[in-house]
Amino acid sequence: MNFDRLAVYELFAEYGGLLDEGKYDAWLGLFADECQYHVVPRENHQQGLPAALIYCDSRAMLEDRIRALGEANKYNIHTDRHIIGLPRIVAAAPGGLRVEAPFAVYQTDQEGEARLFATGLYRDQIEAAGGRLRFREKVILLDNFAVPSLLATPL
Amino acid sequence: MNFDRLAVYELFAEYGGLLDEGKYDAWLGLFADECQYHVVPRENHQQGLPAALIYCDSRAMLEDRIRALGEANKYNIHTDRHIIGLPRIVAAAPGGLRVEAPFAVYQTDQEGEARLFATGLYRDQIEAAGGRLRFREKVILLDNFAVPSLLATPL
Amino acid sequence: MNFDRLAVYELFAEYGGLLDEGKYDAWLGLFADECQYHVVPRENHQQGLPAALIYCDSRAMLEDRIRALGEANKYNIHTDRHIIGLPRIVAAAPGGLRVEAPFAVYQTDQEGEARLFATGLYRDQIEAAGGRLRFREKVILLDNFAVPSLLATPL
Amino acid sequence: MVTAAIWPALDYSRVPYLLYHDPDIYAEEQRRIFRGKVWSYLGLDAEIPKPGDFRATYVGDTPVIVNRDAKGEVHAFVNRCAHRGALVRRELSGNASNHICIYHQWCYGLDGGLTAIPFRRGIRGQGGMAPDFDMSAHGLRPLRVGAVNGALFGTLDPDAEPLEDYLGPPILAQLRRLLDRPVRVLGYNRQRIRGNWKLYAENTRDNYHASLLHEFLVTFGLDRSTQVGGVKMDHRHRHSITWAEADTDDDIAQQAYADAGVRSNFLSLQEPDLVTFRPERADRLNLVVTSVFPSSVFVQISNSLAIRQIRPRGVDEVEVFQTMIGYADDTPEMNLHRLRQANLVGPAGLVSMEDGEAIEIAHRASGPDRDRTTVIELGGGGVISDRDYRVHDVPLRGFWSYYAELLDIEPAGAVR
Amino acid sequence: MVTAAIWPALDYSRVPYLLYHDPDIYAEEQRRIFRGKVWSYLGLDAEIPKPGDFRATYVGDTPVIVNRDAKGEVHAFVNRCAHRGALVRRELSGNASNHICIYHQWCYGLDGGLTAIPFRRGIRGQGGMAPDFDMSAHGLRPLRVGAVNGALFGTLDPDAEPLEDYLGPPILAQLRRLLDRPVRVLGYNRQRIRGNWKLYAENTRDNYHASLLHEFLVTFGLDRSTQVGGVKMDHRHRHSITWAEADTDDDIAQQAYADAGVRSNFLSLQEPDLVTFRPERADRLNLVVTSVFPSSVFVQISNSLAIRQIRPRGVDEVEVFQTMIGYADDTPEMNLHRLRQANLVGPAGLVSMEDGEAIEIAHRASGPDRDRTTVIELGGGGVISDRDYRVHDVPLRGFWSYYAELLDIEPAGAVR
Amino acid sequence: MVTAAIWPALDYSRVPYLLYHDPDIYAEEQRRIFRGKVWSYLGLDAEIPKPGDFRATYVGDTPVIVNRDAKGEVHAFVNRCAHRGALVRRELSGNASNHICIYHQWCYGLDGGLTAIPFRRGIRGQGGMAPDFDMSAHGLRPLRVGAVNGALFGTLDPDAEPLEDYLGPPILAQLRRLLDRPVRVLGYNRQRIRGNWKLYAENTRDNYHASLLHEFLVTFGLDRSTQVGGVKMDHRHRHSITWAEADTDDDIAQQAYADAGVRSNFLSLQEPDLVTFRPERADRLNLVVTSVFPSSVFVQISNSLAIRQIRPRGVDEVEVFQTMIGYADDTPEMNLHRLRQANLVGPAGLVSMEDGEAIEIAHRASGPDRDRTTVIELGGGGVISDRDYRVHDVPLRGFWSYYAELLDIEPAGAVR
Ligand code: FES
Ligand code: FES
Ligand code: FES
Ligand SMILES: [Fe+3]
Ligand SMILES: [Fe+3]
Ligand SMILES: [Fe+3]
Repeated sequence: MNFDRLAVYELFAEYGGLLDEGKYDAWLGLFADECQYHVVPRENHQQGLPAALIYCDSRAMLEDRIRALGEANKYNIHTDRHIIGLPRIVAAAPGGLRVEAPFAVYQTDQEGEARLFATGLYRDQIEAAGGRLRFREKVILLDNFAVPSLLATPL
Repeated sequence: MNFDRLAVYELFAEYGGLLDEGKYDAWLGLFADECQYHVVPRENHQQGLPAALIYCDSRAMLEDRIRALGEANKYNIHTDRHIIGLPRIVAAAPGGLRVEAPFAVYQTDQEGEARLFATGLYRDQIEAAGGRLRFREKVILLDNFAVPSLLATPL
Repeated sequence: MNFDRLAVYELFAEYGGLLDEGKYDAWLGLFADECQYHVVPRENHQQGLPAALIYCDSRAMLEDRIRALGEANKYNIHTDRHIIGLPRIVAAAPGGLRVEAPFAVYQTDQEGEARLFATGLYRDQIEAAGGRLRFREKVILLDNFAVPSLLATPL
Repeated sequence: MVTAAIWPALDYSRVPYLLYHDPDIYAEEQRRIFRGKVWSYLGLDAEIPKPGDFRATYVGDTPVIVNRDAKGEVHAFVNRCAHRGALVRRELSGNASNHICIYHQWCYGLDGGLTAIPFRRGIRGQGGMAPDFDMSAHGLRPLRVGAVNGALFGTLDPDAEPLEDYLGPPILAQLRRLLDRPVRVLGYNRQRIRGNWKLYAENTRDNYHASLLHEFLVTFGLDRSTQVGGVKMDHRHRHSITWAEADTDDDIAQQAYADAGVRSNFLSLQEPDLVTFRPERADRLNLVVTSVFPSSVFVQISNSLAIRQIRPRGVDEVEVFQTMIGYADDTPEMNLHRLRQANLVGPAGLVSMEDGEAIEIAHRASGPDRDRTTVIELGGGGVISDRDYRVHDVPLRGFWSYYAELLDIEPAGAVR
Repeated sequence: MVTAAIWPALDYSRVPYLLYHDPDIYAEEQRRIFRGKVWSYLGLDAEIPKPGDFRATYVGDTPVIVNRDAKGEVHAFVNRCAHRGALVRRELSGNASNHICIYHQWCYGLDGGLTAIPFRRGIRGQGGMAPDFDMSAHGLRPLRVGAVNGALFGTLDPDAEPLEDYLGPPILAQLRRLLDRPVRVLGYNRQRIRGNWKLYAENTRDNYHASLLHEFLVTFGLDRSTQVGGVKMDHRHRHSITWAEADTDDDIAQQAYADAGVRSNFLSLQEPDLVTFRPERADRLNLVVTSVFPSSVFVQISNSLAIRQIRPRGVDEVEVFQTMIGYADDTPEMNLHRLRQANLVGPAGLVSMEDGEAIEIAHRASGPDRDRTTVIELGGGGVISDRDYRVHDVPLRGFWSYYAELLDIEPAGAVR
Repeated sequence: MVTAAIWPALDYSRVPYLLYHDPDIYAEEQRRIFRGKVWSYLGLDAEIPKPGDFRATYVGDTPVIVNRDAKGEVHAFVNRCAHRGALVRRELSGNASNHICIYHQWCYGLDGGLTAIPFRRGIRGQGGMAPDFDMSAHGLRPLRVGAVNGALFGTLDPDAEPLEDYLGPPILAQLRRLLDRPVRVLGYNRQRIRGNWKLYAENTRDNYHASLLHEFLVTFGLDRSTQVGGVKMDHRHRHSITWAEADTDDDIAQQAYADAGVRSNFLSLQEPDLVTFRPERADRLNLVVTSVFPSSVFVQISNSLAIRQIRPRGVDEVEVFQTMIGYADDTPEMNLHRLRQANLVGPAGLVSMEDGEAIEIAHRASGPDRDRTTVIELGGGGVISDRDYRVHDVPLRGFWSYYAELLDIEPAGAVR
């Protein structure tokens, strides 16, 4: 287990680090070829409602969104900073893990003012293939679903 | 030591995860049969004053409080989110560890607005028994002792 | 690698813990004899400008600052709390590591009110010597470079 | 206090920035508009199907409860205890047979009436309320409730005109079109924008900004100003319907955008489903935004259906609360299609995230000098009327004309 | 500005929500009440036992220092430098022989007098203060200080009536009872509630809410409205004492609560010490809450003893600062007992946490329409008087009657 | 509104705390001072060397763009779209051939003129702006720009006196001295202080506080009030130059501080470079702080060179925006020396961090009673004039005298 756990830690450290550097293509590399990425307001999760803020049920949709972000969308110019708590391995299945990790994301505007932007829980499926770990599914439970300003760059 | 440290990390990950899910009974399972749980305002700690915000010098009192929370008390409806920093093993005695970990807790209200609720330091005694780690004593040094709104769910 | 990574984790845990306790001399002990410590506003970093908020290109300057803090400077009375995310080992060279870790620092005033004080990224050079790890260079990229109130105690 | 003298132009083509930034004006708006004779969207029948079902909502910044009583009738009332003003119902939604305030446990029925006061007669015959205390005079402040095809509206003014008159034929027709079969709620999303609520109300009426601000629309060929479309209003011009028809401009689109110097390099998506319009009706409408004064918006963008409440949160912040809906009889495929197209709207919406930014930068930059004004004359100034083209912002003047009327600051000789 | 016309009822049984939300009224309160002729609790002799001991506190929102001089005398003064207004003493507590402002190091004695100005005569005979500068006219603004059994009070009004007259016999008697032997400070706790300070002042006077809001009291059999108890006030009804006696209602308690439809299924604790009352005096009083106008509260709940300062922090927030005390001669067992029963009070208190929530939801829901009012008539309206039963809120009207007097907004023909 | 009656002393030696805390006064200051006839520092030529280079800055709290056009000319204008008030340029700096607002893509030239409106003529001849819409009347609000040796200033008042007259000979001389050769920008730092902007403006003019508040200066022998130094002002006394010469007091320093009872135990640093002054000119000046009314400050402390903008952020907060500079021809050694001495200034500055604290505690403690005043009479009261000694705060009275003039609240018989 030790190796696994440290590899999981490293995976989350990379996940946050790459996002905060804006290296979205490298970040996409942390996802499996077949993957899902959803940002779900806790409000909907609690009421059993399916709608999400971001709903990507294929890698294609996730890549489309990243592309749109670069090619078409305009949003507040900012810096993200992810603080991810210790991941918790909820279940270990052959070839995969169910892992949860709490997170807080801060955004700093162009004039250097920071604010808490998001808190929540990553609920992930991680697959081990070719000696490395990648996200097969990432469901982001967003605690503060009254989104401050807008949600552009990935959580 | 490696195993120990990773087991300690896992213990804290579970501690925060269970609280944030509101699984208080499972959370009680992380404490030893003989345990203490205290939330101490830094103000009192610094002045050497004994009064605490929550003072449970037995497992019975801790269980009483959890029960009261469910049966009798009313408080702001909210979601907790614990972000716990890397635990630091301060001392290792046979059958036990002294561990410290910094934490930040965010609360999100029903309408999805988050705020920083608490920051502080866990100062814990952890005992290893039957191959697993449990808290024998948890002293929570509360930095922001001017408690926002009220303190109901455990830190 | 495992040992390294856990030792790195422990180093950062100590780094934050010692600062939050105000044990600045012990904290200095985490730096190599030849070391650098810089706090750089992200604004300057992005524009390729050299000026820093704190610029210590020698251990002597770092010690001078810590001494001045105790002997000469006056600043807001407060408590620091560092929450440091999982460190990410960016490169491993013989006898040294390049490590990055995101951080958030909260400050609590004397009346127990907390606020987010700083977020950013540690970009460090760590050397392994005599069986222990120490910082040879620590560059602190400050996201919220519009510094709240003032910056006295080290980040 | 603000007066009619504030308007530099009689046709509401100039709006002084003061109106977006003055706290006293905000208080007046809450009193004269939101707590006045307007009708506000409260929720859907489908959200409270069973007796005892309730949901918390807002009218302006006033907290309101909507619920269904035992007889199946819908009631709405202000969520403030008649005793000492506490929020009576703290949960956002649920099912209950009455509403009990936690402070002293005064109990209210599903019609908002006060039904019980603990120890009303005291103990041992001592204390409690005076015998002549009139329970019936201390219920929760009621709203009048009306509905259009299951969309619930409420007003705090007992003398407000009937809902159907308030909405008028064109709006009614559009709501009935959108809600022509039983709906299913897919979920909610919320966005807190640091700007005055009226900047958002204008945005939803602003036909001009869509394809210019939301580049995604043009970049990925979802919607263009060159499509056949326009705006329809009620006779008071307080409400507005922005509409457009699919695939009606392939001839001229690219040229027009090129002329305007606006980038329109139609990229394509790996997953085209995101922008594929699946007609659900005889008409070709693929974009319909129905704005009901002051703060309700009904939206169809392709197959993404939503209802928005504009919730003012003080003069400097607004929450956009959006309910995503589909139809009860949607096939699993259509349901998935809607969940995917939900990516288009909301705080993370590929064709809506820009609004949050636009409103925040407008609020910020307009704050400092408040005697300066906006310019609203796309489609020309003068008399306010429907248009069958898309490059205009006429409905904004309609909004302001009715706003001025309710705040009693209409300039003499106003052109409407 | 607010006027006497604001009161809809002459007996203060209706309070307009405006009074909890208007910033100008807040400023008036600070000026006419807190910086006026009232006496405010400042701290305990036991907190500054030695010469040079000081503590920072507040009177309303004005920062104040209390200290003991070399002669052992206690002084209090506003913590604002006479030079350019900086906080002179930044630490919350400590021991010092004088107070030096960091900005320009002006130095003040323990009596608040200005004792030294650096470079007062300049350097090389150039600069510094004018020779005729009157040091004695530039001390720290002093408070008059009074004490009751070691509880220190202060007022900023030199013409305020004497402390003992201000408190009156019943309050004096209770303070002397609570402080009948040397106290030991066990610690402090603080709670920041997002509500107006007066909502908290009312809460401490509200006999009616206790067993209804704080279910723990009833659930675990600690306190019930059915016990023998009541309220006592000073002759101006500005202060109030809520009292109750232990074990005086076993006969009727359950029945009464059942009738009132209030749950009272007495659960039991694994650690009964938390709710076990250990009598410390001849009387059977197990609950005494003494509220001194405007913002001081002395509390005995079972064996948990505390003193609270209500600290306004603007119109929308209040801090409750609580000092937990025991007696110098407490046995180790009693000391442990008090530390355990401290679980009952404060921000995490099992019988107090609800107050924070009740006040916040009252502040939130009452904000929007401010012309509406509360209802205060448990125990009936009309003349304000002591009661020997518990189901009433009479002392709230006492609070408002004196509040109106100090703000000079008493209605003609007010019933008090 | 505030009137001349507010001044208790005719020589501005007493300032009522109200002026630091009243939001209406803040609004007046923005209108009458910052958007009035003063000149504000905008930036440096060296920051926008190439055509198309732009930077975002502020005049008071009004967002402003400074850029260089194709002809190399510098223009400045308010960063607020003439259409509906959005921030036109969102980036802080960059290079562009025009400025396009994201909301509806209105396009402005580098001179601030409106150059293009998308779909101005509509589509298919429908919609767009009325034909008679005057583009030239809807540019970005321009500032007049002036410069002193590459330091750019701007004013929003077309009738403001010329920059050189505004500054006056002594200030001009100092700016020309500081900027006597091409500068290189080393970087920026920002500090958000929870205090009114005028507390900072006073601080930079306060000769008295330096060696008393900033103990580092004395402890490590960097600067002392005993050095030869003083203050010079323009003829209106609105600006001020605080100056001191190095190593001119070794004789008396220690004694004087000992007499004043101020600690001056000269410690030494392991890295003396931090406090080593390397003369760069014939003069011996090692400290020059030039404060230009209302909010620009040019600073030389040893070899650390900086320019500060005081940016008000509402009545209760100020940002100090500081540009660290060196000279284009600095040797690598001198460059390193400046980077090291940058440790002295800014939010973490060893001789400046205290200012943030001093201002915050002054703002906090002065808030509660606003009818009380500061005392400004170091160096005596009466007529305002230059001084050739350091223990005084005369320039503060100069600041207030011009402040009163611009706010039109000068007392009759004011002494200036
Ligand atoms: S406030 Fe609702 S019952 Fe008293
Ligand atoms: S402000 Fe206190 S000494 Fe100047
Ligand atoms: S607001 Fe700038 S283009 Fe419309
Ligand atoms: Fe839009
Ligand atoms: Fe209570
Ligand atoms: Fe200074």
